Amino acid sequence: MVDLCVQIGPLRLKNPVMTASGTFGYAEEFKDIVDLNEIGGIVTKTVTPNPRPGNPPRRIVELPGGMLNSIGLPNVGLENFIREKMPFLQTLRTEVVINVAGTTEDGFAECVSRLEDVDGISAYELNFSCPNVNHGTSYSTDPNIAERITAAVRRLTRRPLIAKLTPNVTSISEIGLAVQNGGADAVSAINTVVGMAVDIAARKPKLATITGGYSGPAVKPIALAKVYELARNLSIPVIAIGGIATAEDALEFMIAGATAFQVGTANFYQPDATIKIKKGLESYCKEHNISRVIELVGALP
Amino acid sequence: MVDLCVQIGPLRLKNPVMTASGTFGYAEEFKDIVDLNEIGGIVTKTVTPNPRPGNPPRRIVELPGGMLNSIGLPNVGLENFIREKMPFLQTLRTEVVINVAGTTEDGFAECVSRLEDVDGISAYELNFSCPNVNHGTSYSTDPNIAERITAAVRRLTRRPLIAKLTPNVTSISEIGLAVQNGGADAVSAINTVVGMAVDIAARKPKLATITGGYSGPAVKPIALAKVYELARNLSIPVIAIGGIATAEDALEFMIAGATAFQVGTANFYQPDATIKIKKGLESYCKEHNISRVIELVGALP
Amino acid sequence: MSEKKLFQPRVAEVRKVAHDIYLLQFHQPFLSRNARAGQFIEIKTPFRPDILWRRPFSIHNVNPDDGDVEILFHAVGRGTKALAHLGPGDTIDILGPLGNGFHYDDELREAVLVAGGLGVAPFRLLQRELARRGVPMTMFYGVSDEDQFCGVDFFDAHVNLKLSTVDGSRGYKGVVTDLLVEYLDACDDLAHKAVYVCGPTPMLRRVQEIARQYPVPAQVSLETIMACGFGACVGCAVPMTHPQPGVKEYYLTCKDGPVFNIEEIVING
Amino acid sequence: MSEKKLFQPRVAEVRKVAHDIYLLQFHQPFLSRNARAGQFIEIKTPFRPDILWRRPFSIHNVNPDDGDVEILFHAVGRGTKALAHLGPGDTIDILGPLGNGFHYDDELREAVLVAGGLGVAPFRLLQRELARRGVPMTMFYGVSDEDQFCGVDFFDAHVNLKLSTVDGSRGYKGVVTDLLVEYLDACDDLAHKAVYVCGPTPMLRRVQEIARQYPVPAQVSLETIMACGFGACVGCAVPMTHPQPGVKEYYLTCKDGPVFNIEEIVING
Ligand SMILES: Cc1cc2nc3c(=O)[nH]c(=O)nc-3n(C[C@H](O)[C@H](O)[C@H](O)COP(=O)(O)OP(=O)(O)OC[C@H]3O[C@@H](n4cnc5c(N)ncnc54)[C@H](O)[C@@H]3O)c2cc1C
Ligand SMILES: Cc1cc2nc3c(=O)[nH]c(=O)nc-3n(C[C@H](O)[C@H](O)[C@H](O)COP(=O)(O)OP(=O)(O)OC[C@H]3O[C@@H](n4cnc5c(N)ncnc54)[C@H](O)[C@@H]3O)c2cc1C
Ligand SMILES: Cc1cc2nc3c(=O)[nH]c(=O)nc-3n(C[C@H](O)[C@H](O)[C@H](O)COP(=O)(O)O)c2cc1C
Ligand SMILES: Cc1cc2nc3c(=O)[nH]c(=O)nc-3n(C[C@H](O)[C@H](O)[C@H](O)COP(=O)(O)O)c2cc1C
Ligand code: FES
Ligand code: FES
Repeated sequence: MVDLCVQIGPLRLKNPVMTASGTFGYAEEFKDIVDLNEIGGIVTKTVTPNPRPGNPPRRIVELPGGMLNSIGLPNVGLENFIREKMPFLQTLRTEVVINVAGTTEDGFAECVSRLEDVDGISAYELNFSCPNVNHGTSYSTDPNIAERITAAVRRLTRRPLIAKLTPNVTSISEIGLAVQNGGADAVSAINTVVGMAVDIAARKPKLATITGGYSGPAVKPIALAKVYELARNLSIPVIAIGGIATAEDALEFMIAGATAFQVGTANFYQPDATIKIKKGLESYCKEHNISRVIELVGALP
Repeated sequence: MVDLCVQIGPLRLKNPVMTASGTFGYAEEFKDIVDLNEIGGIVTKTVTPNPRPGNPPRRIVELPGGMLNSIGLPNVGLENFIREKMPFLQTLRTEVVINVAGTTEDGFAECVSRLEDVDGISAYELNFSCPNVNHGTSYSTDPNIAERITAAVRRLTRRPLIAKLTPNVTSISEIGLAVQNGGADAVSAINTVVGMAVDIAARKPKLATITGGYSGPAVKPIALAKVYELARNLSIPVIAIGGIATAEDALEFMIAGATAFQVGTANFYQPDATIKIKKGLESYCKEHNISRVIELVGALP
Repeated sequence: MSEKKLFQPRVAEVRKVAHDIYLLQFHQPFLSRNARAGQFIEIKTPFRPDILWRRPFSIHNVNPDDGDVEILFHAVGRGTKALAHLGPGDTIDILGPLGNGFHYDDELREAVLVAGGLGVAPFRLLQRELARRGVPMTMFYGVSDEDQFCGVDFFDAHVNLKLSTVDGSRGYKGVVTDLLVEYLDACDDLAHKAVYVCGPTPMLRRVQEIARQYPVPAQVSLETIMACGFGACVGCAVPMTHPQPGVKEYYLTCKDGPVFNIEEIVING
Repeated sequence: MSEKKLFQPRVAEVRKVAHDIYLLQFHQPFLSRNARAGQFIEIKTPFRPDILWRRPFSIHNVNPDDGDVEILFHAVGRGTKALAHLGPGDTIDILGPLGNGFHYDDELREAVLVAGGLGVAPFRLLQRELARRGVPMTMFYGVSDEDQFCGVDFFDAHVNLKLSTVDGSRGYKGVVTDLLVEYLDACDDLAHKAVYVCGPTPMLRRVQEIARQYPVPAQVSLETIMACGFGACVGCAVPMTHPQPGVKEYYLTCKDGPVFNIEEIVING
């Protein structure tokens, strides 16, 4: 038996396989297809204090090896989320991570403060990669704002806190160190990479919002470099995200320094990807006589 | 007849098809395969003041839709370049752009100053995306250093000056505006995206330098977003680079705002890609009744 | 509604049935028993790791007795052209049944089916479900050129069928919505009638106008780009005619649809 | 050396000749006339847009009379497995001839060929070129298991051939370099002899030691990862035994090689 347990700060996962926010709905969409309790941790789609309708179509573009999205964080808002989505999540026997964002700096704290009253939440993930706040300074790219938000939320909760980082910055470890200072228990990276596609027949952008977020296998090399950089420079655990579709992909990230990982875009086209990856991870460990999966973490020579 | 002429500041190209530095050698490598004079402009592999042996192998990794490289700017050094490589380049009836870099801030000026004595050079491209200088502050990511270097070179030459930008920054237009201020006639973007790959059997990085530069079709969406951002924010022309392998790719970039473009990784696996793209561009224009290719530039509604 | 599942059936047959149009048949008893008209499946293109997303296709026909399922598809792009090359024994990876399917008013007395081009795909199963309810059907089926018609003999035998072609090569020369207007004009009474429509966007827009004008209830089976097909990506948004601004402004085609009351959605593009 | 060109010949045949080993034949008169032993071609894998780089293969054999060219390859990965599935009439996109090829000393009196596994690929043409020069050949050819031998009858008819297998299933039981040592030991005089070697890295390292020890000149046909095959990517660097530190420390396998004097390069990995 391989021990797949990993520890993300105070959060213990039965295995390192998590789902990436916004790619697994509120888990219920997948219940017919996968045994949700087999997954190490489920991260829900970003919830914001107020409902958001999301962006106008066209919201998604398929590319070779990846996709673009500009979904725009549609969600029913915090109160409806608690009422409509939490009851199902509370039935799960796995760790449930609620991903939150504010459209203002205070929005993060607002969400977490309200969710403190709600049971069945194992951790929070702060989505530091959405629309701009503070007159154009974005909290995804400014280490000071990121640290301030993290610290504000930290004061409100003893639950584990994961800060989700954008790759669209000069130095991801600068932001990582800032949220570590702010009290984050872990970082997760990467969110989507800014990208664009043009319809040459219509001579206009394919997405209604012109640019969007690039994800899927094509971003894996970029994510690996970012995860490696974070793992080297931070003292808190790193949760890898970006193009993970197979156990081999996941192994690359663990070897590069990730303690756990999230499966994103792959859920759309391979809805049982999480389970397949978990099995593949187990087989690799068996074949290589690795009794505890954490032995792999950061195994670069 | 379609007019394929484009103007990059003071530099007139007979067509917008250029080659990307480091992917077309010193042109001679391609002379058996393509009629070099049919190409709009040839950018040579980066030359540095002194010879460089380059990085130890393994230097390249193939990925789905792209590749990683950590070549390390091997070159024979400025004097040998002038002696060994320039004579062939001087025989060409197309625009020859010499790409230069310094391993110190002064290295750029040193190259350009010496090359001013050499005939047959249509423009310089400053490669702002290589190893670190100034105790870790990199001139590829610091707008002040980029502006200073550009201004120093500008004082030395009346030849057109192209600043080649890295995508690995929070704001590429901030760097773009800096080099525009420094006197650049155009910017070219993108250089490679930082990436990594792990060998899960050996549990070590595939590249000897651990991380490297990601290029090829997979980076096209990223390059498109950067080129669009530059074209919107700068007043000097933008030369697009990144994953261009077909005329359709090139058209996406021109519609997004590029005045010309460079073909990189595609030269390796499709050595006549430049010529095919030129022909495809011509056909598209004919089909769509476009008499001058520049009508396409920035044609987003 | 039935649970969606992943299946890996083998292809029984891929048969060319019209110009660039293919019928793909496979054996999948669960789907064949549980799929309803207007629902769809998502197929992962085999042998093409470079094609990321599954592709959505309406359930064209099922045979619950022998467990067979059919989809009818137009080879338009990379995925569908690759599907056209599959042969007996190739394994396909499918997800379904997905979406809501058509609904039927208990009071329904006559159904008017309007199909444009490959929009005919869900109508074979729709015909079966309406027939089971004893609802008489009139069907208008239009294409550009007669070599694009599929299943005309079948429909002719089971419904009151009128064909149209843009080039006049068969049936009425013109667009199929002209036939619908003519028909509705000739009806004394539109009560307990309903229109079912599937086809290209301009046609849907026209049917929306017509349905408002008469008025007559109409259900549309809509197509949008889809990354997942089951509500996970939130990419298949379609604007609501009556949004709650700032709160809820879009339906999801894959989950709230693909069948909508035509007055509820904004048909763009 | 001859110009390199792009060609799009049709496959004449892909034939399985040993365990996982295939012979691919096509008609290309220019290549067949101009390619020299040790040179190679780069093939773009057809039908696989997801495989970016061309794949390098030694010229195995040419027939200048009828214009045919052959490569011998091991189906090890995505590209080579796809090539194994090609059939007559499929078009391949190739670039060549590339690289320097073997060289021959005018004084050469005997050639000793050492092939490990698929390292035998360039030796068919090498045999022809040496035979044309009237140079007698001894060849040591080793594989792991006898089902990996290719062209043994041909070589047996034309050179003094000694086989070895690691599992002892045919010929000497052990590694092929043992045969080389035994042979060199038995020679009175190594003047005007030369070793030609191609095979897996550990074998090359051993031959390098042996060549130093006796000493005997040896040429190695080297394989490295290649993105282009013609000097454009500078990715196929191989360390020089005698570098100019900080100036020139590497050769390019595709341009300076793939054939090197074995004492000039550092054999790693
Ligand atoms: C619910 C639903 C049911 C459908 N049922 C059928 C059916 O029964 N038979 C049939 O032939 N087709 C049907 N379609 C359309 C079918 O999914 C597309 O034709 C297919 O995805 C195109 O894939 P491709 O790889 O061949 O084309 P691509 O190479 O991906 O693109 C070719 C063209 O098809 C368009 N396209 C791509 N995806 C879609 C999509 N999801 N919907 C509409 N257009 C698209 C592209 O914009 C492009 O113009 C249905 C679509 C939906 C959403
Ligand atoms: C000059 C030269 C001549 C060659 N001649 C022959 C020949 O005649 N017959 C033959 O079967 N093979 C030959 N090779 C090796 C052949 O090119 C590789 O086996 C092939 O590229 C693997 O492609 P793939 O897509 O099947 O494997 P991949 O899926 O790309 O990789 C499978 C394995 O092959 C290794 N590999 C990939 N590329 C190369 C490469 N360029 N060289 C060595 N290993 C590689 C990978 O590291 C990996 O371990 C030659 C290589 C070179 C450089
Ligand atoms: C359609 C889509 C919607 C997403 N929505 C969210 C979201 O609501 N919140 C968030 O933090 N990340 C969101 N992401 C980002 C993913 O969680 C993930 O960070 C990114 O897609 C990279 O991983 P991947 O390549 O595995 O998809 C979304 C990604 C996609 C593709
Ligand atoms: C192998 C390789 C070597 C390169 N060498 C250089 C170089 O010497 N100087 C430079 O400015 N850019 C260099 N580049 C970057 C390319 O010029 C180009 O900016 C980048 O590859 C993106 O374009 P592409 O996706 O078309 O390859 C190199 C790229 C590759 C792949
Ligand atoms: S297609 Fe993904 S939510 Fe509808
Ligand atoms: S393979 Fe590109 S330089 Fe040798």
